[in-house]
Amino acid sequence: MALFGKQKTTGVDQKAKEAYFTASQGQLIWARFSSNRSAMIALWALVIMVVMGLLAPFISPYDPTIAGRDNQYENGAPQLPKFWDENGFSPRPFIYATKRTRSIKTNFRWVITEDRSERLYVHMFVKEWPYSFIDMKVDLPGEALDFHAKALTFDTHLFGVEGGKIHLFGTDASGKDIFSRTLHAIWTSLAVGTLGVLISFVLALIIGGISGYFGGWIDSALQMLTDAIRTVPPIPLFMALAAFMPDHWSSETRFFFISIILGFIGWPTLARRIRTHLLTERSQEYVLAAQLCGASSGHIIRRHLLPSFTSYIIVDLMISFPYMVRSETALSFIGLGLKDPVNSLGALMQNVSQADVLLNYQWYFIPVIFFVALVLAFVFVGDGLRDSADPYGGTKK
Amino acid sequence: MTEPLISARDLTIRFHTDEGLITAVEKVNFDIAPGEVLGLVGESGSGKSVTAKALMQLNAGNTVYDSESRITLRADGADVDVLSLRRPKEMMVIRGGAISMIFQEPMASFAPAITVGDQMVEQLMLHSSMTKVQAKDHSIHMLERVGIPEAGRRFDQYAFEFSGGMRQRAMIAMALSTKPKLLIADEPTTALDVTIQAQVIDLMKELVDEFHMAILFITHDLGVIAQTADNVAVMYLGRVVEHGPVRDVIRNAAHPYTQGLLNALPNLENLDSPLTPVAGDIPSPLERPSGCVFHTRCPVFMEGKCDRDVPTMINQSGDHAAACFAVVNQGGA
Amino acid sequence: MAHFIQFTLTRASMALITLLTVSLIVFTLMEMVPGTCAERYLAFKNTQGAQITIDDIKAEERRLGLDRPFVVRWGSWVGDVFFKGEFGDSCILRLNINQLLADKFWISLGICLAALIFSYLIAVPVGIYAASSTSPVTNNSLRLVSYLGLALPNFLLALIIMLVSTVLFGDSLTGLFSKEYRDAAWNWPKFADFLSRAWLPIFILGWSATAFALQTVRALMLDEIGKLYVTAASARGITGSKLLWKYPARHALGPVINSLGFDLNRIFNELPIIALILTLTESGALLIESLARSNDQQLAGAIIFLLTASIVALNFTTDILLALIDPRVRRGLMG
Amino acid sequence: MRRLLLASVATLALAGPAVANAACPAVTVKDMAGVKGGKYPQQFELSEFQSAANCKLTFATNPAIEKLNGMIRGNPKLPPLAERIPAEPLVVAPYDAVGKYGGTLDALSNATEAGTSDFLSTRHVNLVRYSDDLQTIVPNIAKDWSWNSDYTELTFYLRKGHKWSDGAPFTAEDVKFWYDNLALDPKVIEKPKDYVLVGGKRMQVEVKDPQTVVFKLPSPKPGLLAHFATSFAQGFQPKHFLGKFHPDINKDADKNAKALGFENGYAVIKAYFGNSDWTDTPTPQLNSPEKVAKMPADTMPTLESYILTRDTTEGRHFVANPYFHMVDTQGNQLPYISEQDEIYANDQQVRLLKLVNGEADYKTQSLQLSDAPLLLQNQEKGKYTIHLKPKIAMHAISFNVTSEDPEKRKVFGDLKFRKAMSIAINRAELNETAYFGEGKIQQYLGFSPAPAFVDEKWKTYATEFDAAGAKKLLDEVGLMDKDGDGFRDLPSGKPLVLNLQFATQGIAGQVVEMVGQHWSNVGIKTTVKEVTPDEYRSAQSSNQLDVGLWEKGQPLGIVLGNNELWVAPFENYFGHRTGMLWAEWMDSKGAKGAEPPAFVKQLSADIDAFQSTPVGTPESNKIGARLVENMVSNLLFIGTALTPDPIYHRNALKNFVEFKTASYEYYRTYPYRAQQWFLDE
Repeated sequence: MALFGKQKTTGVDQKAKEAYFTASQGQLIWARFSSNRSAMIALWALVIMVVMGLLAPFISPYDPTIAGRDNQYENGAPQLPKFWDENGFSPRPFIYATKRTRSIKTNFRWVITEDRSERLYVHMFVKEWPYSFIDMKVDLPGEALDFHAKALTFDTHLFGVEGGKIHLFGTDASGKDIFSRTLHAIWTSLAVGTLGVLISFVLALIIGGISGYFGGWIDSALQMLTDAIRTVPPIPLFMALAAFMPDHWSSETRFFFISIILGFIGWPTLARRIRTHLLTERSQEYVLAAQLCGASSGHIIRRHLLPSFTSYIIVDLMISFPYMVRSETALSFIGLGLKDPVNSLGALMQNVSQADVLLNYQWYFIPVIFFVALVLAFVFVGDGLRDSADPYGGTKK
Repeated sequence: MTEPLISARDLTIRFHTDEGLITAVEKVNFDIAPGEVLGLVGESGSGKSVTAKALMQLNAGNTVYDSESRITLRADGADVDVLSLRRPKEMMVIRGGAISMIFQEPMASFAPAITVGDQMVEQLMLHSSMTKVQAKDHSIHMLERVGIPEAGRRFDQYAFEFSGGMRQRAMIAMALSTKPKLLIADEPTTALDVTIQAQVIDLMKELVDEFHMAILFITHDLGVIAQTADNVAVMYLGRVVEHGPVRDVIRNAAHPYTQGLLNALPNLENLDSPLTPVAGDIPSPLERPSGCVFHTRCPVFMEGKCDRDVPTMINQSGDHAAACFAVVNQGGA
Repeated sequence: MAHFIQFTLTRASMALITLLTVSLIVFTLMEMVPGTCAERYLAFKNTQGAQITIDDIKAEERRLGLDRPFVVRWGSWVGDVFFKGEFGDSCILRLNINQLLADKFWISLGICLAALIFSYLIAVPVGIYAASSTSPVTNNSLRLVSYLGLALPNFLLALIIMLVSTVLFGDSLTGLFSKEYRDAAWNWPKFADFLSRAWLPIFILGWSATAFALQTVRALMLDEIGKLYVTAASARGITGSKLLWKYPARHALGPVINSLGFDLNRIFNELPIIALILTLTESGALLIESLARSNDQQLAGAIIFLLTASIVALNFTTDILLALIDPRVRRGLMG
Repeated sequence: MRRLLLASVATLALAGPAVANAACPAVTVKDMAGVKGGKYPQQFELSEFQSAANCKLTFATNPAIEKLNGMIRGNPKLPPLAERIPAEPLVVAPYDAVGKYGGTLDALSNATEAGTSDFLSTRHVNLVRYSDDLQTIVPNIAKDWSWNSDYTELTFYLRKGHKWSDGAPFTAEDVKFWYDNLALDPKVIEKPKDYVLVGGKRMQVEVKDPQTVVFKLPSPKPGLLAHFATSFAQGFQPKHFLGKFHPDINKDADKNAKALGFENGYAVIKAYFGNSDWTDTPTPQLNSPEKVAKMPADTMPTLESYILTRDTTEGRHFVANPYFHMVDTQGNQLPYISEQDEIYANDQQVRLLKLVNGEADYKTQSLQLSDAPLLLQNQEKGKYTIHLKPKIAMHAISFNVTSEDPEKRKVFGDLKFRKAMSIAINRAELNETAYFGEGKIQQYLGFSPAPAFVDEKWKTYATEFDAAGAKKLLDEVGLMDKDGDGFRDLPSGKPLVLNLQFATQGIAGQVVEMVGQHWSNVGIKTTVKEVTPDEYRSAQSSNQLDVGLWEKGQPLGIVLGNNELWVAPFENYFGHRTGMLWAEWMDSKGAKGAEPPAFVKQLSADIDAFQSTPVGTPESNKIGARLVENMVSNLLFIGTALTPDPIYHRNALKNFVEFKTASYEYYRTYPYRAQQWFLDE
């Protein structure tokens, strides 16, 4: 349908029609998308961050948990490797060894001084803490679902320094490496978001679809439900559900659970929109036509109605993603979501919200930059997609 | 012959797209005299709608008209260079003033949440000095004129409360209410079922006589043309390959493409049946054939000629002309 | 017209039922929160010294009637709320909730509505412009700004603004009133004083809400502008802002209005966090307070219920409005 | 601005008295001006002072006192100063200088009844108090006291002409009223608190004459005096006021109550007095706003240095008590500072910012060592000073020795396990990272600071870091890694996961995180989870906690009057408890719960004995040593280190002496006499 609209009215050469017939909608969307600069930049940013998250354990030099703390460099500033200093040039980047002192005079803060005479050289592919790419542990109540898969265990890391530790983004109060934490956090937050979005999307499609297509009392009933759920603000909902989480749950399981909850909270908005849209669409001729041709309801919803606002769903999904991540951070902030020692962007941002950090340890903010980038990336990719999938995208260049 | 109401000269239209600059219409020429019905025929994708829209500058923002393209409208004795119009005010002439347009999907061309009457009145007040009341009366009159029962009540209804045929009638009523000199009908009947089609076509015929106005009738259906048009222009891949009085063109079509279309004419019992056009596929807009655009599908394709040179219009008889080298040969024989 | 009245009535009754369902959900939530009112109540009665055994808590539960079956307690709660408008006493503060909330809730609602209006004041024009404009630069920059509202977690924003002003002006911008007006009765100076501080939460909440609103408006506009009737309209000579506002804009409005109530909910959902940071003494802060810290079920329940009630009310209104501006929806709803 | 203005008014006013009192020297703690100290340090009885300084003290009052009295709703017009202060006022020596009147003390609390005690203590009074050496008990409301030989009779002598804040005379009847009609009336306080009982039995309160009241104890309890010196519970309440509504005092009580719109007299008493002895419970302004207008006063009369005039959910406001019983050595009636204003901010970060801005005059509660750097850093900018003073309580860890899970109960109950966990903790590292190296590593002793009778060896018992030793012990306990995941499992093979639930109010997250890590290092799997104090407490109350993580520790002075640290579950609802089922067993005389081991019974026997033995005697020391030995050697509570906490005061706040401790136990500022603080902008 959307596609048809395109040939009818865009300026695209009528002859292009054939191309459109031969090309899949996917290709078309991509063709448009790739020519939208802001969206492409966003997409690249996104890809890079996803990869960073994916390879987090490999890229991050140290264990992001307390186990990997650097007890000689707490609240330490970021260390940038350099190639030369007054003592000359070195092909291999290096940082300096540090000394530190603390007393009441320094307000109990470690005062860290670089020992410029002693260089620590950066090495690639060093052996450090072991990690597994697949380390899935689920222990829900009841033994049935419990399982623990562990595979692809390595202990090689992208880089490190000899005779010391390097902290590109500095360290926090317990000496945890913020760089490593950030990478892992990105992954956690991405995962939470994705899970949440998927769940809410499926729910929304089913419920919104049925409600909007059949209308009448089915609609009223379902509306009652969605409305009721939507009118309850998620925070208390979360609060209560969070209370269900048994103590012994591993942080992985807990996070899994939280993303599910996020999903369940997220669906109604989308569902209601779909429904409204269907209510208007279903009164259109072509639906009647299809019905007369004896097409099944499901078929009509799938083939005729949903496509009529694919772009709408796309943008909704893309919008809801950052909202998932965002609710996660918000909840973590008020202490209901994930928190230390779990590494989620939310948990990291919680640390930022301290007067002391704002005044003295600004590098705690680095994860925030990533968060902002992540959200913006998603929103712009989302808009880009909707423009591309949109019949009129063509005229907006 | 009388002075043409509107005439297109060397009309060439291209579009900026993600796939690059695409040529939609190339060196198209035609005239429409007042009261004349010109049929513009061609498969979907032949560029007929784009051509028509050009007359009202309705093509989207990424459209480029070649510098030598000219569209001249003779409204009230004065010549208007349509393509040079820029400011909305000036456009009024070609948009709803001297020219009106009706579209393929009557449903979609009414704003869903505004009553039909409201939209008619709005247009009238825009293009005439009528008061709201006059505009309303006139609109209702027009609705009656196109044969809509209880026009008074219908006036306050929404498009979705009309039946398919009634919508198209209403559309026509709205288009004609401003007494345009030229009515562009873009496949006005394809969306309708057989009986309605007939009625609508008859209605339009009547109106042409009554209002003495010209129609640019766009369709892929030579059958419909046969019933309605005085002259016809056959388009293929953005070029007019043959034009002339309907009779001549249909009786002895010169261009192989036209012939192909005629052979594919649907039987009159079922005007809805899909066209089974000339063998082969229309090439992608990206690889526009060199020479004669039709040569890739032409039964009488001549290696080394048709794919090199662009054939010019060659007069057959009277106003009947076709652009094909083969035609020359026949004529020669 | 009769149609319309009937439709209004159906919606009204639906709203009521929704409200009832909500009250059940809310009440259940309050039940799920760990610990019971009895424990908190005891905790405060024995502010120091005496030890509390599990038996004491049991006894207190009996006293508060917490041992009655769930449905019964819900029933009595709902009964009081619906018929008496009485929310009972707060577990922790041991104060009458109606009294405690008093104008606090209205302040919160006011702030949220203000934020909502703020967000659409920006989102609608910008969204429509963004949808119809052809200049990618203005388009992108406009969007970037409004999306920043979404990307900067608003609690962080609040904290930073607060800190900056603390460092630069020595005023932490916190609180709803300055000291002298804190306990004064409402009057113009107090209101002015209130505004001089309330702008911050309104701005922060509004900004982050804008992003969402903008995306909705923009998406809808693009969908509508695409429709044939717009081309048809311009073919009739309708141009410029008239074309934009009367045709696509008006039709895009439907879903926007439709979701107002829930935008409000989204905003309110973020209010508590802001309130917490800016120490706004309104119901949002109380909500977090009672949920995350003191687990004051009674109080939290009351606030959530009030909030949901106002959202249901808004939804009801928007539904009517929607039906008014979009006949198709009306027909769809009337069946 | 407002403060400045008032201050200047005050200086003008001071000119008067300064001349009039030229007779008496301005004795201060810093400079006694040749006057030798009296019976008790830093304060005199009037006669005592006048003879010591041989001068006649003439009295002066706050020039704004009429205005202030006007702010107290329902308070009658003020009689002349002579009729307001007792015939026998308490003469106190200011620390540095005779102050000047005026100003408002700005305070910062979390919320009503939350984080308020440090401010509450600045106006608190009781029969006696600890002097700032935290050793000597000195008179306050009571002029003096005396014990009988066997500590079964405690007599208090009150001040002639002492008046409540509404001008009504304060007499021995008010003490008896508090004990008989409030503390022991189940309709007011459901269950009598431990401190009003002696060995579980009630006392008798006898009124000898209006200025003499005797507590008759069923058995010796020397600690009773210490209780009155440290407890928030004031041993007197206004009978003339509350009595009107108490059915046992006034048969028209309920009638009076109904007239005010209450269902009965007790309801009115609840509205004014609350359900406990806690002294800043919501007043009628908050708890019955619709009725308050008709009630005789917004709050009940008090003997404290300030009286409440406004109570909202945003904050409270107080004005000086025109009838307060203290004067300085120049005869100026205390307190110097005219008003107090308290605002609530529940977010720690916000409070910190406000303090950095110098928006409060004094704060110590809920300031933690981890806040010290920020506070210290901004001292000059914020014009305030930070003192770091040792806390009494230390971060302590306990295991649920009566866990619902029998296997865990067995493991946790095993002393070897507890010892292993104690030596598995690297306290040095903890100190370096979490305590800025400011902590003093020590085992949990029960007494804090450690009295002389504590054997040195216990102070460091099982505190040295020894991972190997810990592993060895754990092996002996039978905790082995059965499933090869690198962590030890229960003997049955079930995995053992210690879920460390903590609330930042009780212990610092960083500490928990590190302890958890240390334990993982010896093969005990841990997960860390922050919860709200309420979640923590209800989990604890329902015996669901595996590991207790909260502060713990009390000074000798408190232990003498309060046994809770030594009797299962070893503290109250708000404290750090373990052995819930033992407690149940002992409460129910063995009917319910689980029977505790011998040493627990021994502890509770000893604490009763200890409390009934005069402190300092060899007998008492012997019992004390035994208490410590039993407590420490069984490691029911694992200590970490004694750490300091910050104390904040604005530099403009004068006569502010450095506290000895940063802790609640001696009731915050009570020993340091906040009445003689004054503001010098």
